[in-house]
Amino acid sequence: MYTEKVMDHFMNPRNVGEIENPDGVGEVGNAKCGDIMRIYLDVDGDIIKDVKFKTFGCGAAVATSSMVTEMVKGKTIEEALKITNAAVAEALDGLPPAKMHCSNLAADALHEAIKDYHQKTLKV
Amino acid sequence: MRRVYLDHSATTPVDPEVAKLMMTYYTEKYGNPSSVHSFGRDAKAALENARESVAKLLGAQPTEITFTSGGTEADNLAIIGTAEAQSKKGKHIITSAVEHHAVLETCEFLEKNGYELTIVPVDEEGLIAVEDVEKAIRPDTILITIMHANNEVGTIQPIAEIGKLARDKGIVFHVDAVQSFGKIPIDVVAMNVDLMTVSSHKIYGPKGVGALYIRKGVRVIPRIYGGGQEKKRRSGTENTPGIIGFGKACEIAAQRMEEEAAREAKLRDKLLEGIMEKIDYVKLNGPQGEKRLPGILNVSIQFIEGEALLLSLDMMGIAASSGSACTSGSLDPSHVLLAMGLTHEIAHGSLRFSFGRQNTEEDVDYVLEQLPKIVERLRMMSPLYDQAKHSKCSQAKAQ
Amino acid sequence: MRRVYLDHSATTPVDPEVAKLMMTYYTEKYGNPSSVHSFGRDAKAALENARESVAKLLGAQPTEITFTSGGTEADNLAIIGTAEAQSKKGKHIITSAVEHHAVLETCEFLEKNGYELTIVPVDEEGLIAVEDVEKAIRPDTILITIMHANNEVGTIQPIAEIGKLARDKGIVFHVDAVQSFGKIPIDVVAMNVDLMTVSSHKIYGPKGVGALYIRKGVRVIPRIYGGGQEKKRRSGTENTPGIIGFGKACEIAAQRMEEEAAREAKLRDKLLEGIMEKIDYVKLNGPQGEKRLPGILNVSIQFIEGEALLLSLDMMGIAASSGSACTSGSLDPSHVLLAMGLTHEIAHGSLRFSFGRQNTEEDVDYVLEQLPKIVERLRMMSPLYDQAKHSKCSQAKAQ
Ligand SMILES: Cc1ncc(COP(=O)(O)O)c(C=O)c1O
Ligand SMILES: Cc1ncc(COP(=O)(O)O)c(C=O)c1O
Ligand code: FES
Ligand code: FES
Repeated sequence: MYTEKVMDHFMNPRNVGEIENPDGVGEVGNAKCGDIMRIYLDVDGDIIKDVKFKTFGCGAAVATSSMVTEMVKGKTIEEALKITNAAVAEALDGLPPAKMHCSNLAADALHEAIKDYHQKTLKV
Repeated sequence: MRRVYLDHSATTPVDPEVAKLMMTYYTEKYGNPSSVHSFGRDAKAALENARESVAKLLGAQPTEITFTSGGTEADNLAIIGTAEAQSKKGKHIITSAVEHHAVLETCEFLEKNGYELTIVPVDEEGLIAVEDVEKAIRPDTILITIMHANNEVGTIQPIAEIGKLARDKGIVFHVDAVQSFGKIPIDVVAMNVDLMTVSSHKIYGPKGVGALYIRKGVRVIPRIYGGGQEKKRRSGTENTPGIIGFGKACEIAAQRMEEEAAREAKLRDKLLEGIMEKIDYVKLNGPQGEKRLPGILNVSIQFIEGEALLLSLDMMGIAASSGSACTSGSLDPSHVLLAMGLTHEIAHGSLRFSFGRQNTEEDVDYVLEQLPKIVERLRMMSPLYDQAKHSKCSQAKAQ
Repeated sequence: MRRVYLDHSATTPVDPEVAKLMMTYYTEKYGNPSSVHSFGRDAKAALENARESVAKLLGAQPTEITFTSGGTEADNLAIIGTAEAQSKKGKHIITSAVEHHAVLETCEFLEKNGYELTIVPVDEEGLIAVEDVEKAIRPDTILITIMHANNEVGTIQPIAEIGKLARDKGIVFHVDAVQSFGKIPIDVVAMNVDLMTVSSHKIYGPKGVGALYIRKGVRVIPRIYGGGQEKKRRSGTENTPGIIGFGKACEIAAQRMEEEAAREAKLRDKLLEGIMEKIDYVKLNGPQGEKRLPGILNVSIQFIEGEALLLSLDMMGIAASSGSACTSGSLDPSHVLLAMGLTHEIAHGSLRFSFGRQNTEEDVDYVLEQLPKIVERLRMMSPLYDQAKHSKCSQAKAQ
């Protein structure tokens, strides 16, 4: 059902946890299956220095969360914004058709976190 | 790695004795039971023998048994077949909120085709109230279809009472007994049942075989036309090896039922106690004690999602199942758990362990060793667990 | 006593390799393909593998294959499922006089429910004329259902031509290929087929398994509702061991088809020649040469009745079948033989020998040794034979 990469990211997820006083937090709930994902960003200049996640969801949701954090770490905000759902799924060597919406969860949470970061920085 | 199969409500392995018997009918006694020659006659005799074994375990007569390709087909035959036979009398059907999809989807198909449906609710243990069924009855009610035992939580329904009600009012009563058949005693006569669905692969028989008990005199319009097999009730070359295997599985189940039920109930209780002791935020789904099947345990492990649990258990060789939406490919978690009043989140974290003949105390010990570690790991990742812990702490502080 | 099974058109033994593979899935890899855990995934992978094997032997895509409980169910799904899907467009269905009961009875069921039926005739060899099908087409024709090869006489119909006709007119075309599948080449694309029925137990796979090819884009209303298996086209826990066995049987058939067809055709011709030589008043039913299946021989042995022949052959260990009314339990002899213009008497004395992989030249020799003795004995009892002999004598004298 799942690729080896999905199972690897599910069993050994990267960047699980929280960041104290994050520069940006994004939380999305998946209307479809009622799951929740939260992403924390630590931004330095324009670079995402650290990123953490917490997810309540299926194997694909955990794996996509883990993958998305790995993909954005060290990237600029601009680069991170370009990450699409499809790119996350692809990086995991694909997801079962019924699970494609889980990859939306991860990319959406990231984009929410960046939005939050922009709002916070604007206020400063 | 140890492999522990705890998903017997989904399907069971075929009993070795059953498999051996089937082999003979696949490769040696392979005749078509409709054939005149000895190959055909041998197959026919064994087929009728199997019919007797199935009938016996139901308290029925062999002529009242129609073989089908499984529980799902039997449910469809019972429900659509009755609806079509009785459509002149009325078009109202009563069922419950916790039926298997084979019943619910079939009822909904009829609803789309001009029939009316009343779905009676269940309480928080998954139990149907006889009064609710009574209240739902209308002059144009033609069928009541209620399951014997639920496949997700194991709740056993008051079938005999509902049956009495139906019989008194002259309404056809169908019971999906796929989960209870061969596990707890059944007597179609004492239970006032008109139609009863059973399936082979839940009782160590082969997949792709089931049967519908059709009480003598009850009319059901066939769904499959052709050579007129099964007294024209279900055409198609009989799956003789499968049916013969099913018959054998019934014989074995009859012998072992009582002892095995007690044994599985003990394993189940041990697992439940262990889980309650080792893991916090756990909820038992379904009733305790007599009103449930011996072999099914359903718990909700809060703040984590069922598929993630299943995958992690699977990595440790443990096979279980879940009512989470994420495992079903549908949008909602288990309709059974929702009908019992669980929230989406709690239903999501449900786990079903269903026991079978090969399970041992060691299996339970192994699960109790692995599961807490898995739960801990997944809860670490869960945004919900944090919140709960924090609110708990603050509650504690507030006291 | 020697046992010679010559009834492979009724059913075949399961190939030992197929049986062995199935055993693994009955007792070890017994998971439910819908389950998330490894038991389930193993079953699912093997199931999809089998789907590929079936598709390949049809020239189809795996996604176009829906597994059923057999040929009969597949025929029902194709015919009723199309009728219901197309009922807004029209209610006229075309079929032939020599279809299997699984098609004819299903069409007649629809006829009783408001559909109209045109049954095209066959010639004395059992062959349908494409022009007759063309003439039968009306603006409200929604389905043409014609078999590929006949199960009683082996006649192969001009499927590709009829398919072209149907495709040009936008009419759904269903083909019952239960007898030809795995025996002679099939290509659903080249044959312009929309729906095709196949069955496992005719090609050394297990009973209780079949499939319907549903061309991409063709809509068929399901007949069995439930868990949504088979892309919602056919619910019910999949008969995985059976389906996997079917897949294996397809692989083996693909390998052996060409050689086996030639071998069986030779045995068949040897038997026919021997019968013609040793027994008088015999009539071959069906065409000679290319237009028939390699493995089927149907002859009418005049002045005697089929069941009596079968029983006598059976006493000598030979298993065959007959189109006699006495064997079918119905009042009329084979509708196929009658449609080919045979009189009731001659149809009564029909015998079908159908060859299979285990048959040898020695089997044929044995039949040729036993059959003439049996025929002689039965004719001694027959009042009709006397008359015929006398009239022959008087004819001879008259000359
Ligand atoms: C309660 C219940 N009804 C019906 C079915 C369907 O039976 P089958 O799997 O034989 O199609 C099942 C099992 O899947 C079941 O648990
Ligand atoms: C031409 C034909 N169609 C349909 C069937 C029915 O298939 P099954 O026996 O798998 O139900 C048969 C065999 O009995 C057949 O020969
Ligand atoms: S989170 Fe529910 S399917 Fe992935
Ligand atoms: S003569 Fe007895 S059934 Fe035909």
